[in-house]
Amino acid sequence: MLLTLLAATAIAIILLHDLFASAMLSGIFSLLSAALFVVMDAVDVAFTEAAVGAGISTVLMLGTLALMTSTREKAVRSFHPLPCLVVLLTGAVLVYGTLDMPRYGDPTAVVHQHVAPRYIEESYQEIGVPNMVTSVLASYRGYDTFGETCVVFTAAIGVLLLLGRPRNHEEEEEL
Amino acid sequence: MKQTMQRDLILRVVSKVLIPYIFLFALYVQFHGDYGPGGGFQAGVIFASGIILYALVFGLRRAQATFNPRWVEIFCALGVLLFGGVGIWSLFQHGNFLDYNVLNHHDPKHGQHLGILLIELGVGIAVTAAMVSIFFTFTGRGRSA
Amino acid sequence: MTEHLPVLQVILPLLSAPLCVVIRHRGAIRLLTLAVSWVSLAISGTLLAHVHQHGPISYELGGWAPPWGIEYRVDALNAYILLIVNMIAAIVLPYAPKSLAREVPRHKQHLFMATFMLCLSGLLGIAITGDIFNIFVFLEISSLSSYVLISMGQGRRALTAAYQYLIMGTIGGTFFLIGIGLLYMMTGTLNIADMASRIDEVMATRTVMAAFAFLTVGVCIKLALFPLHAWLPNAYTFAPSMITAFLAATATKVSFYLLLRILFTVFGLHYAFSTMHIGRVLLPIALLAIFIASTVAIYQTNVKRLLAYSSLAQVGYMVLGLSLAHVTDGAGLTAAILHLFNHALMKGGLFLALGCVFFSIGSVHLKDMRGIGRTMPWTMAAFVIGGLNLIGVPFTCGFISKWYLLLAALEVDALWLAALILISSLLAAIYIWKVIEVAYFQEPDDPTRREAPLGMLLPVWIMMLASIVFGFYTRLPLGAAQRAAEFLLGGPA
Amino acid sequence: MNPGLYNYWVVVILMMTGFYTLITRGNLIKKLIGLTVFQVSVFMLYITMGKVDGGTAPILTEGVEVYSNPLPHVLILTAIVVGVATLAVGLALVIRIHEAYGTVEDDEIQRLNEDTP
Repeated sequence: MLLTLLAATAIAIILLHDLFASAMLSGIFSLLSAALFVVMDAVDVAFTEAAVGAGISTVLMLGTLALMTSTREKAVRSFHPLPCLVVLLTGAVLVYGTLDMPRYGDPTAVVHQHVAPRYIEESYQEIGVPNMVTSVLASYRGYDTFGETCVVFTAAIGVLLLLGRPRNHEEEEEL
Repeated sequence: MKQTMQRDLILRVVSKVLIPYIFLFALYVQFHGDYGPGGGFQAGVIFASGIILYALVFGLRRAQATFNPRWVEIFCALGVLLFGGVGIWSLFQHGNFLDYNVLNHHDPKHGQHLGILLIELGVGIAVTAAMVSIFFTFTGRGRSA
Repeated sequence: MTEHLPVLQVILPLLSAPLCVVIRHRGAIRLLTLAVSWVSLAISGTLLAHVHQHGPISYELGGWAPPWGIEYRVDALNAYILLIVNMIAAIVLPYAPKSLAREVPRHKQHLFMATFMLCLSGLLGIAITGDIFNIFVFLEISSLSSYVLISMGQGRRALTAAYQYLIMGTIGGTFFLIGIGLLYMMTGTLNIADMASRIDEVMATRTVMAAFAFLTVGVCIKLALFPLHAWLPNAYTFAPSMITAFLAATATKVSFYLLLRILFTVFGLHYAFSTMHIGRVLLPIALLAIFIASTVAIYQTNVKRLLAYSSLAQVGYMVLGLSLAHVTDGAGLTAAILHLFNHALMKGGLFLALGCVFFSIGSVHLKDMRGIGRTMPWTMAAFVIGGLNLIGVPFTCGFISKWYLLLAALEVDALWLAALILISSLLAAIYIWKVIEVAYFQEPDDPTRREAPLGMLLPVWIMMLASIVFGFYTRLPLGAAQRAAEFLLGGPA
Repeated sequence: MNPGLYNYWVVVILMMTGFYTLITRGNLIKKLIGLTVFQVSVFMLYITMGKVDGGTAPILTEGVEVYSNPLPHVLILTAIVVGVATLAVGLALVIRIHEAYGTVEDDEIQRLNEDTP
């Protein structure tokens, strides 16, 4: 059911030419996928996706659209043979790849056997935090999280570099 | 759009009541991440959305008077430095980078708690500041252009 | 502290970025970044020496043993890559102040330097880590910062170039992420060494094949391998001079390293070359890249764009060496790895020289460069040396890598291939000659133009002299490249 | 046909709709929207593989024995952050492009670029 709604939203995004509507729909897409994440037990991810995808991303999109002179996409030739081929090929490779995948929810899949059991069984003794996602995020793979913080930092100073203006008096004094 | 929002009395009153609770909720998410879903990143986003709501309702100028962009920029850097600092600290405690066990010599678990608390705080500060800074820069562009 | 060198290698430049934002003072930032880059260079030198003497180093981040925690793993290959990246950064940074003063607004310079340091640490982080998801994180740090750095170039076309790179780069990154997901699904681990030992069991599955395809294509986008190269010429043409020099000398090198790592360490020589026939796929692509890019380069009037196309051709040479890995006993791979180092030197130096030209005459178009061989003798002399390197004239380091490539071609009795390599060098000679002809054999428009300042010339000449020195004393880079190739082919590190 | 793969196939279709929007559309903002859809669908691929039948969210609770795999969740938390960072930089670039060219349509920008070499 959720998946069908998601597919409908995604296709509506392709068909629409109004950018405001597309931006809102992409927010809805994020929100729906957050619901799907809850169904698949990923509560932390769902929380983040809802806050980021439906919240921050949408605010940024709308903020950008507010600065545009036109918020309608130009009607363009709808069929592009080469990109279509690329998309079909990529999709075909992916579907081909799924054929040998373990079944959805299979508890005997390799993913659940090798590294993950330690996080589930021993993280409480080793770290003392009931939320395993927090213990993996902050401790076992804390360095990834450090990298992630740096990515956010990069984006912040990148946006400042691109859009920031000199804050006149303060800057002039310094020079 | 912004002008009408700033004149709307109901919006202003409701936001005034709501914003402290958003901040409170952000703090809850920040420090409750050990037990339920949440953590520094989510808390940062929520805290930032409180500030963004303030800016939307009361205007960018007033928001920037309270949260000076220059300081927001510095806080973002400080958040990253706090995270990295925990790592450096564990180096000085003869552990590997980001090894929290060595932060408390009596009980490694306490060390883990302390380490996680500090780095989540670092993430929270950096993310709040980054999101607010990005929002300020985006909307500030519209003003002066 | 010595056992922590692997992590300090990345952490020092990474933490210097937020420090730049806090400090803001330009002079202090200059000192800080210079100091960090030199310390970083010293660290990578130590690491390489240590690896050659004692074998690979493993460092457990957070004190968690792999595969549960993230591991830094330094071996003969990535120690060599780290050294290249650090060396270029240490030479480019002294060049930065003068060049930036001309090309980037003053109030943005502290942010610019912070972004540069992030880009550097992102590249180092990709090279050093032994965890495949950690690669993705640092890949995104370096990509995101390079989009921003490129957009800071002159004129509005820098913006579209950066946007184009952002789209292509993110597609590459997302493909890489899909590939990681598929591999994780089949092996249950993210640690590269652990993955390599567990992948044999599931090697025959279609999921691993799909993962192979996604990882390879994702990296090839980053590498700008023909026909996925569209972002590169614009990005290099419109970026600020020092950024072009830095990225041209390091970013594609790190991507190439990533390709080697995935093909040889994760999947293994046998799977990549005998099952997936990657050699047979890459050989024609490499040749096409060399010939098409070199031919297009001949028709360029913007010298920066000309060199950008030449970079595409050089990527072709590296991939050519790689594609011969399974048939030659290390010669092809050695040539490719050696060329990483040599090309970093020559192309970095050439783009830096162009930065000097831009500093003095405000343009890098052929029509504006008439006669500058006389007004800017030092810059153009350096350019000529770089050009000779590109062509592969004897007694330059460019010759050494071409020579090994020829040896590899002859080893498999592919005379036609050797002939094609020689012919392609002639194409390089044509486009270099075009620049030399304009610079030396035409009358200067404005004879009063001055040479670039010493602070900019010195880094250029350091690179060019190094490229000649390593043309004679080949033992050092060649030895390291051979060790790395042996390591990839399964020998001792 | 293996019914356990149905979820993956829908995810692939979602990914490809995003990818299609990303590479065929000429509007720079629409491209970024497509990118978002593409990335979110990749996140779904990860979360799908982490699900265990009968499992619950990986937060230690009394009386619960089976948990879903927390590792994909952690990876995707990082990937979400990377995604929004890319989006922010992309949109900032779009704003600058709009200021410089007066349009965000790819073909018009190309035409303007050709006029001024």
